[in-house]
Amino acid sequence: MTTFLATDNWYDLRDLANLSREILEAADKILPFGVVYVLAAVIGFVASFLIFVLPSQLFVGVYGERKLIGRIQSRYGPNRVGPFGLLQPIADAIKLMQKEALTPTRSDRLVMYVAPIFFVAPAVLLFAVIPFGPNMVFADIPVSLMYFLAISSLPVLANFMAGWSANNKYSLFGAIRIVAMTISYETPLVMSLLGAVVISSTLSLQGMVLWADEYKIWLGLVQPLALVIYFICVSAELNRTPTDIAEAESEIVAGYLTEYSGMKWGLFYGMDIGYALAASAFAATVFLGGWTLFGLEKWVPPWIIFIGKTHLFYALFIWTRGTLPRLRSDQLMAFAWKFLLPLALFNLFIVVTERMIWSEEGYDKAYIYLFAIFNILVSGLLVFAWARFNGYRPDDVPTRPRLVKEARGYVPLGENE
Amino acid sequence: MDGFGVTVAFWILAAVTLVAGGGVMVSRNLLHAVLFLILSFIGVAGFFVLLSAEFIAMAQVIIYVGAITVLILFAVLLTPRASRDNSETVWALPGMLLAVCLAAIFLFVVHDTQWKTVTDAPLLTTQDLGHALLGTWVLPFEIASVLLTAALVGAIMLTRSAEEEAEDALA
Amino acid sequence: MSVGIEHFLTVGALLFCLGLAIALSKRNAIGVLMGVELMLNAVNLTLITFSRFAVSERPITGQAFAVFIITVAAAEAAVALALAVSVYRNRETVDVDQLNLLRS
Amino acid sequence: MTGVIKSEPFVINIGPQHPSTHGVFRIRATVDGEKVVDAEMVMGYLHRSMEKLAEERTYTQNIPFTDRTDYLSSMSNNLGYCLAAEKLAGIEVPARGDAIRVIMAELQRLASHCMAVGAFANDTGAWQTPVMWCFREREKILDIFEVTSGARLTCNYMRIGGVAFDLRPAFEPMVRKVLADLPPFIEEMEQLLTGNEIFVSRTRGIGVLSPELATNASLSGPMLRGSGIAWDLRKADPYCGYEQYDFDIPIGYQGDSYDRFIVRLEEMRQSVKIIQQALDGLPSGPFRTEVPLALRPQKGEAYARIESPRGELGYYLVSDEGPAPYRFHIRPPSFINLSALKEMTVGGTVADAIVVLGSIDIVVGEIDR
Repeated sequence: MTTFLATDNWYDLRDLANLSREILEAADKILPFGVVYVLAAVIGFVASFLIFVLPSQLFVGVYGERKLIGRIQSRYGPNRVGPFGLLQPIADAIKLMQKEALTPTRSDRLVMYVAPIFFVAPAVLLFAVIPFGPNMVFADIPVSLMYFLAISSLPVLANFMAGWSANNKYSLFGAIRIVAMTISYETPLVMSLLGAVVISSTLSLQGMVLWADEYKIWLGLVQPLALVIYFICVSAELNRTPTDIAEAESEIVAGYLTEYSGMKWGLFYGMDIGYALAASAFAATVFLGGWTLFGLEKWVPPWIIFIGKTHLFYALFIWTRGTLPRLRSDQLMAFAWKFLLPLALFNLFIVVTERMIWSEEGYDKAYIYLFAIFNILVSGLLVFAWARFNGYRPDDVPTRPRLVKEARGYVPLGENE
Repeated sequence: MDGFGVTVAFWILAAVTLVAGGGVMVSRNLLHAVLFLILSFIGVAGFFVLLSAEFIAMAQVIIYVGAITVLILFAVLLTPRASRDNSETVWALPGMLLAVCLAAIFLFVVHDTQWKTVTDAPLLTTQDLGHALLGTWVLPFEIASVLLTAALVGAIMLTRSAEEEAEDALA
Repeated sequence: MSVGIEHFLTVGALLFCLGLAIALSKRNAIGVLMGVELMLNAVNLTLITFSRFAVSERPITGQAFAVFIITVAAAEAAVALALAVSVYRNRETVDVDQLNLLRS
Repeated sequence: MTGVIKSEPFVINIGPQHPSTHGVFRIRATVDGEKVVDAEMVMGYLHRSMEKLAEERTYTQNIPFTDRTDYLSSMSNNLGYCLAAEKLAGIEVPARGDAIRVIMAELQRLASHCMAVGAFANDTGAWQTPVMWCFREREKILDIFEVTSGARLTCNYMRIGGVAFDLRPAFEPMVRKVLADLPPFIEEMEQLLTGNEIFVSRTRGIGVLSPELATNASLSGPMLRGSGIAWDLRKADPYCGYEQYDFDIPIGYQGDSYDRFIVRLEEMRQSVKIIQQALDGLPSGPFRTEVPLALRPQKGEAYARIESPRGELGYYLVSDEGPAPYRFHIRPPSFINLSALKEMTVGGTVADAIVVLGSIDIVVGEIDR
């Protein structure tokens, strides 16, 4: 699999998996049977958390998000704790731990305590299938894409438990909204990913990265529409603005998190970022070529390329959060069913047709570039046409009010001003 | 299937699945029952992984945990608070007796039969499953898709209110 | 220690009977549905077990059958829940004992 | 999911502690699913009995109270009260005083509309960005107030007979800078919000207020103009010499939240125009008529009204020849505008109710006095 890798030495920084392999092989000789699996799991999780998840959560998810949104909002963002405010996330965490974890009197205590745990566990599991580098994938199972989808459908239940158990009307609102939204957005999400699966003919994330490496093109370019739909759907499932109706601050206070405080809330907050990072990592793997960068991965450690891409995709979430207003819940549902799902189906038809043509032509590499150009053009056209078909008429909306010189009472529409 | 890991995994999964199934039976609150049901589904998915059917396991989690239980939760929320208890009818005792008898029969059959089994897991990939579904079983596959569509339409028709139908009749 | 086909089948059988007991005894229509779902799961587990252990030319058939069962279960759940909601709308109850309109 | 089942409606309390009620205001909304079927306003959490307190203080001492009614437009409130007192005592204001008052009132309108537009965008869910941009611009105006009156929010700048101090030398360049900065900023806000499909779909057709209802509920300000009624006290009943400035009344199309929003943005443009004209033609001379501190107007009553950023702001004073007003009454525009809330929210969703409330642009200090 890794023919181009320069060395297999444990000190090769380009592939940190060598190191863990050396450790495990050495451990296998002395330790009793079975323990080495546990050790491998521990090493995998600890390494992926220490290298990627925790630093990313703290310094991209918390600090970076606040700083970037601060700049978008023409203010400084955190700049008090530590150099450039870099220690702000740690100060936040300390503050959260000191806070009292309140539980409302008539709440369902057990469910309320279990919900954060049930929320955190899938986030940890998600990173098991993300390929950080050529060998650096903890569980290289053949259906890792489906694994990712399956695990990422679990946190909604935790959200529901949190919202329902708190015995608060706002929480219940949030719970109902998130359940409805997840049902709606799972469908176009899977449909859009199906396009990527069809063109790369694999369900394995590592296989998709290798496909991108082989054809020297990102799947996001071949499947631009799928990338956009994935981004929208995933931001809906992650409750990121503009689709954060489940914890819409200005409407239902904090949605399902209204009654949570202290570290119980902190777990939800931290793992929200964890899920967003996992979704970004998934998008970077499927659509942006994972740890490859057109040959650069021979010189730069691939995991650095991968983390860079992930954070770049994560910045998109921050950007939309700082720019867009929130949709109403019924509009959001209508958007999923009337807009995203048909577009995803169109996209699927196109990509299946392309796949047929491609197989007729003996899988010629040049065709992929042709498909990419065609798909980019057609996607733009399709989005615009479908929007028009659904009644999108931006020119009909007046941007300026009518102007009247005299105070003369009611001026009917169309009357000369 | 030998090996320490597999054995431990089996007993843990069996405990989780059956205890959660029992939880569905005994919990008074319907929503707690749903949460136990989720746990049971996850346990069954674990069994599928253990039986080297990854695709089915993932499909199980996506469809059962991600979709069906969410639907059930929705149905529970749509019915009022008063009808959220999970109590038994007068048929509880006969039903349980029947279940116990059936369990006895099943267990007898399972343990009394000399199963002809393979020792190693057959090499089944997701690709094989795809070929089977779209090759050998293509007709049932299509019928299943028609069934899904019919269910979709039927579910929508069932839950429409009289006002909505009146609105559509006018339009 | 080893686990064989009997272990899996036992779990499947017990789960099925548990589901049956739930489906037969619950008052709430949604509770009944949950029992049915458990039974279907048990059947799936049994199918996959046979697909893994049984001596067969095409062991994949078990998995294919499981896919169909999952599909049917999804359709069944959607329709059953729609029925429950619809029944509740018309009768203001989801208690299966009180749905006795056909009783003379 | 409404209409699917016979769900029992339940009551949610939006407020008094809620991120979107702009203070301590409460809506008891009866909701059926997400749909609001009834809305009841509960107010009085910020009641400070200003009208009664004012009867114990002299006319000049009452000016700081007016700062604290509508704390987002203290200059306008000062102006309304001073106009009423002047009308009661028959005091003429010198031309320079009038021009300064116009500039201040219009600057206050800009600051207040900045806040209104930003908070409205926040209510639609634009996470803090528009409101922060608006704060940036409002900050410059508050700096001008600080230079002129010494205070940023509760200016207490107007006096009976004129204004408290003359303008500082730094005043004019600062105002010119604000006037140069604002039009591009308004353009920017338009690009961010009016050109945004999500924002338009959230606000257009939401909280529609028919012209009849708007008139019958005696609404005023951008609420009334959003419904297509050309009514502006600066044109209809000019005070402070507004008749000499050239400006237009912006009116909306169908009276929804979106129309109220674009009317506010256009009013900011018109305000810039008025300030420009007033600043160019700023007369010299005295800025205040000398008035005795313990003013004792002759027996009688007076009602003066101005176009505050939120609508018709009226002050009603009755004198019994004492040093304090016998009766002091405020007609707060927010309070009257709020009376149409129920008609606008019932039938919409909870999210719509928040948007409608944001589009009314309430200030609780003014509602409860």
